[in-house]
Amino acid sequence: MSFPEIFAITEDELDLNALLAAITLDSTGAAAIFTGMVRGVTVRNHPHETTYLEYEAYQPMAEAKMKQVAEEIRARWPSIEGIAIVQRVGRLYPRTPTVLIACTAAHRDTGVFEAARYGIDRLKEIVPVWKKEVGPQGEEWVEGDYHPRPGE
Amino acid sequence: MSFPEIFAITEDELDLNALLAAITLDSTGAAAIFTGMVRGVTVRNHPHETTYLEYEAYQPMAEAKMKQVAEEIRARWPSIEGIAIVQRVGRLYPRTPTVLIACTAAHRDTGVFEAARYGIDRLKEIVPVWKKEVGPQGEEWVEGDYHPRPGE
Amino acid sequence: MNPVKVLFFATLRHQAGVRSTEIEIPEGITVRQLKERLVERFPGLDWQVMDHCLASVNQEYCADEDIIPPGAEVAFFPPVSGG
Amino acid sequence: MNPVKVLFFATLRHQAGVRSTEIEIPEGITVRQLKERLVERFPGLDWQVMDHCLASVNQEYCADEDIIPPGAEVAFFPPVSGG
Repeated sequence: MSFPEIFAITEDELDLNALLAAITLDSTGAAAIFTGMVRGVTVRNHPHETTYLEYEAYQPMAEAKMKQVAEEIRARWPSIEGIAIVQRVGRLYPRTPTVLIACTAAHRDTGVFEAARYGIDRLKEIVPVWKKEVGPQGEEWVEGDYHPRPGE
Repeated sequence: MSFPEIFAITEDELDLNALLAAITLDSTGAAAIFTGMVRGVTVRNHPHETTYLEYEAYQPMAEAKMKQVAEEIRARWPSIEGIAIVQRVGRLYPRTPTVLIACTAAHRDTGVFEAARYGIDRLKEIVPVWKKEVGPQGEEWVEGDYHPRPGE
Repeated sequence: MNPVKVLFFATLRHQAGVRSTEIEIPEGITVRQLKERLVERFPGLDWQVMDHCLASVNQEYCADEDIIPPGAEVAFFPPVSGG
Repeated sequence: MNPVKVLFFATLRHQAGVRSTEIEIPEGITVRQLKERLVERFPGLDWQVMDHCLASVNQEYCADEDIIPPGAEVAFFPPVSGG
């Protein structure tokens, strides 16, 4: 039996309804979905305002690394059924969903929440996507702080 | 400052995109969403097939108890911004999302996942909604096993 | 006398054969005493089920010993199974 | 000689002034040696930045010491910041 998977870099709006339907099986009873949005106002660490974010991706490698994240999820939580990992790119304004990680399973107590959490954490470590932040103070590339090991 | 909240018993399709947008603020950077779906095929415990579920609710009390669940969430995870709790009722077929708990916050590491998990667990304890399961073997009301304390 | 509105849900609605009813009860009687009167009025209601069901008074969970206030809305139902 | 395709992303793309380039390199040279050649070819590329950036060969993360295979696609970029 093979489970539905979606890995995508896209310029289109994230459609949660369609993505959820695409990873729902007859045996599915639960889904955990994480979405990130552009914050217009940030308070923590360095308080600032954001006019928009400009995302870019190394698309084929990004989609391959999303698949790797999904494999890592399945190795840790074997009861996961469907997995969707989608990163939107381009110019994105505050309140816009930018990324989605969704995991489905028969029941809610076998790892869907943990799997979705793991998915977004790993995406932010190894999936080659970058964002430039543009605001009243000017523009600046945001840099992560994770250095993947060779082959990771 | 008041945060957006949605508590609803509805016969309409759950629109995740609209619900997420309704609980997203300029300061929001993360959302965790749980949805439950009708399972057509159940393997765990008593394996069986389901043709459809028929949900009913004690609507005003259900919406009041959803509000109470949200208050419990805010007491535990004060960084939560928006909360949506929606239960769909009526006759619902396999693969159909039946319930949604969504929580937003500025960041993903201050409790959004835990809050959504707590929300669905509590909904299944105290929100007065029932379902009748109809399948090849006949029909049967599903009963929970939680007995709320007076005033809970 | 004290008029109260009674609601039944799920299996209890099925047993009672009605979703709701109005009933006049003496002031000061308890939820348990109301249950007894309802079992008399609705022969389909199973005492074992009524004895162990959940009950709410004015949309708050209540105990069998609670006194029913005038004009209350009282509901009887099985442990919830939403989601 | 070994033709490789080189890609730059984010700040490195900005510094190089191009998204991609084709370059002929001797067989057997390492990722680090390619970085040195690129810094010569693209004056805007900062050696400190190239020295500490991430690199991939054929879409797998690699080390500075890795030998670049013929026809490889090699990318250079800062630590990722998606989400």
